[in-house]
Amino acid sequence: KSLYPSTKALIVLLLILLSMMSSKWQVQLCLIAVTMILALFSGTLVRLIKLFFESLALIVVFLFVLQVFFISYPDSHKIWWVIKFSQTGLNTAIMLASRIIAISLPIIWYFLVTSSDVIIQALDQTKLPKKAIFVLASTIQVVPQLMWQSNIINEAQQARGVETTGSLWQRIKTFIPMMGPLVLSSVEQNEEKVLTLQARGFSNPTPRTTLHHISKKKIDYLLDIILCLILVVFVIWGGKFL
Amino acid sequence: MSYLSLDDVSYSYDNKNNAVESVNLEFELGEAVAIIGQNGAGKTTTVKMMNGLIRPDKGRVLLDGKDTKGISVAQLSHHVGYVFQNPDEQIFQDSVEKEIAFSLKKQKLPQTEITTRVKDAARLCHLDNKLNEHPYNLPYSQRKFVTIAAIIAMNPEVMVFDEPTAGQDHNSIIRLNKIIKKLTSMHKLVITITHDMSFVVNNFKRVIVFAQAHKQKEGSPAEIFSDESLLRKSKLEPPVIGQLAKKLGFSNVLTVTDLLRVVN
Amino acid sequence: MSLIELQHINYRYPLTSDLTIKDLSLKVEPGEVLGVIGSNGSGKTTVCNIMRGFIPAFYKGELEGKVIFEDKPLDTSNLGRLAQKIGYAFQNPFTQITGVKYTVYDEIGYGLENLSVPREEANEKVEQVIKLLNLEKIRNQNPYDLSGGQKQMVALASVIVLDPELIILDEPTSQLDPSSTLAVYNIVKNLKKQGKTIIIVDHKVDLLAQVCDEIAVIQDGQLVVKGETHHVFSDEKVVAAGGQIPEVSAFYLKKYPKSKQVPVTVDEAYEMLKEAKA
Amino acid sequence: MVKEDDFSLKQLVLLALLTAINVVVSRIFIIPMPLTHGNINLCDAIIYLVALLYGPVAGGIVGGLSGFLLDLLGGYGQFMLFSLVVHGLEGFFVGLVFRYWNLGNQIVKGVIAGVVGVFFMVAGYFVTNTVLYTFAAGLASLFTNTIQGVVSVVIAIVLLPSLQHLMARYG
Repeated sequence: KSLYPSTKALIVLLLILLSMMSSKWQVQLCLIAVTMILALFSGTLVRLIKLFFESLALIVVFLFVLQVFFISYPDSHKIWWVIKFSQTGLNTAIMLASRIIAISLPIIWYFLVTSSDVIIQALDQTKLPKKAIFVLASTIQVVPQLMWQSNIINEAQQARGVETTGSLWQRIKTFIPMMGPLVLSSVEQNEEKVLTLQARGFSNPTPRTTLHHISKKKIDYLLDIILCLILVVFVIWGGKFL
Repeated sequence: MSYLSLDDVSYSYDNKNNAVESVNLEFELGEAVAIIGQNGAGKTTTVKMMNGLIRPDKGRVLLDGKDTKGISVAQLSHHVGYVFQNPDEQIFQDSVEKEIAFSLKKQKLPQTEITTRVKDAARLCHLDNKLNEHPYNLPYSQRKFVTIAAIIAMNPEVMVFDEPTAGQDHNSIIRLNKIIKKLTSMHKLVITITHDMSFVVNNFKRVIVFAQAHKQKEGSPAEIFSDESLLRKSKLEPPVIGQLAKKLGFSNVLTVTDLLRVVN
Repeated sequence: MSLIELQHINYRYPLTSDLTIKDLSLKVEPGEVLGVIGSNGSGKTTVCNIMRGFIPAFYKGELEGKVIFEDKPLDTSNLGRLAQKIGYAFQNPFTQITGVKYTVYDEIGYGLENLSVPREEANEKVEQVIKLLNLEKIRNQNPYDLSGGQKQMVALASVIVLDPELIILDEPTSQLDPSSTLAVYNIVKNLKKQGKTIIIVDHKVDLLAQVCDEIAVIQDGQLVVKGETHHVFSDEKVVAAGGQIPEVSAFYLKKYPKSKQVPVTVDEAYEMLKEAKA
Repeated sequence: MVKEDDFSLKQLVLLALLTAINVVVSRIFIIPMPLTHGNINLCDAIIYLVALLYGPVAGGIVGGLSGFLLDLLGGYGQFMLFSLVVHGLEGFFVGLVFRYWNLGNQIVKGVIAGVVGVFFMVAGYFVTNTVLYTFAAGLASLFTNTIQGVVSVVIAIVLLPSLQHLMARYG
């Protein structure tokens, strides 16, 4: 958990690449297991599984059922009406489901163990242009802010007689009264936001300093090298194992 | 039976700490009532129950003798108007006139009716020469009057203003004062949340004090601002003239005119 | 010698026909606390923007006249660099959160980072300001999760930490409740003790009068009157210009019309009334 | 890429804001679509609008970033990086065609730019789905994404004039 963000990102990247290169479900299972172990060590296993079920499980099940029972393969035999079963389908489905899980779990894990402020902090220390970092950081922060604001707008418009629940058409009609104030007031406040940044010296030409510094430890560098090596090894000889 | 009553209402946002606890309130048409208290005392939560934006966890809100439970906010809005603190959270039309007329058009009122209502509301809020302006071309304080006019045009029996004095200059506060007088003379019920104590003593005969999720006391400004322990508990200060009068040895004197009278 | 001086300023916003500021001249001495009052739309904010260089560097339009800061014409070529010299806080607490930092502590330090202050020194300064403004309790919170009053305090802290010569506060309390308002004014008093030059625009004259050495009244883009606080509020021109005067001053004037000097606080009023009787 | 001074601070803050608005709007307003067994969101419509109004670079940045963040927040982590590229290219090319290809009146230009955008989006997700899942999944996505794209272009073209009006006011 205390690893440097980019090192963790490298782990995730490696897991994903391996998963994409491989066409064996056993490999995918191994990768899933590795992620689980990582999560276990960082104390996030329970939340990882919970998040997985909240977001992805449904899609995985849907795809699985679709592959096994609905899509036609040469070896399909009919069970009932459009429902059919096929071994090829089952194999594909296992492959597909395990791959989706193997790819998405590391990503969920990454964002569980790395808070966005640390990512921004790490980006801040790189030589990336500060404007790019600004856009990213401020977008991430503004989203919840706008969500909250849209709730208030929702209330304000209900208070003047706009029905915000009900049929589809009813809800489409609320689009303009909802989005109008959100966009207008944001744009209106934009100027003051710019001036605030100027008042904090944003466009000062001398190079920025940073308040904190998170540094890469030896283990980070070591892991970086090992991970790169593993990657190279698999890219060159991987075909045989995967 | 009073027109609007809150019958032992409680509400909590997080199921732990009540934002409003066991509040009883009765209001009559033709009244102007001020609600004061620090931020977080439960003022806004209470008034939001009046138009259904918040439904009490416990207790009932009765409007004209009927329980408002199950009536949508949009329907209630014809009877209880609510002006939010920040005008930018509701303005979206490209002219003041359209903005004020928006709710009326939704009600499908005849065009002539809409035109007169918009004109009357705009005149009351001193916006009659601004009807064709883009709302965002007006300063913040005037945008606030646009939202007030929009609610007045809907002609509800009850009107709730959430901090209408914030960011307003001297003349705008005098204008607000006139609007409130006019509305009460039209037999409306006006409920105002405010932090401006001299605004309170100059315009309201009935004041309700909130602190720590409870209604602490209600009464005339004199009753409220002479209650030392209440003021301490709810972290309120009497208006400066009240402070001066007390120093000079006069109690229950809160406005410049009153102080002049007793001093002379 | 003045710290900042406006000389015969005329200004017109883009796409408008009328001048927003008309032949306005104004001097602020070092260490002075100046209150600016006037009705909404009178041009108070525009004057502040001109002093900070936002006009003409950010808002275009036609600007005539001179802005002299520290005996030199104000250099508006880089608004960021100017942040070390002139601090500025706005009315709306919501727009003053930069949105790039995740804690109050980092938010306050953002300006220092931009101005290339070395790490140790920057951290020290942030600590000092947090202590000064009593923000210990919220230092690790996300600035967006704060109340309006707290946000405004953080905005003030972010300005104060840069230690500018001149601090401009444009209606800093208009969206705040009474206790947050008092907190802001206590900070101003503190800064005044440290000898900072401060310009405050506000409608709350009762509080403004307590901290300001001088008051300027602006109407329709013109300076109506500027002078020592106790004198200004005895001037009929103030009320005529739509300016509000402190309630105790209003009372005193009604009781003793034609006074040349009026009380602005309850204590002063009490003393002066006693004297007048005796 | 973008030179430092190509973007004023004002435009920069605006870009961040537009991206955030896109994410919020796309998450709040989801139009259920019976034909596709799924939803249509407004993400692409807003990307088109930004690209039409502010040009290719803005379109690319807002597109890529909002695609990325939407997948992240929606729990589609596996799509995240693909969306960054696909929506980024989509926004970039819509802006490019609209701004630099002289095709006559605004609506015609808008439609053609939109079609180019839809092409990039549909093709992009075809590749994405094929790589991530199977060729069949890729094929299946063609249909739903085309509907999503076409609806988005229509919405964008309809809203364009009033937003241009708005933009003229704020610059």
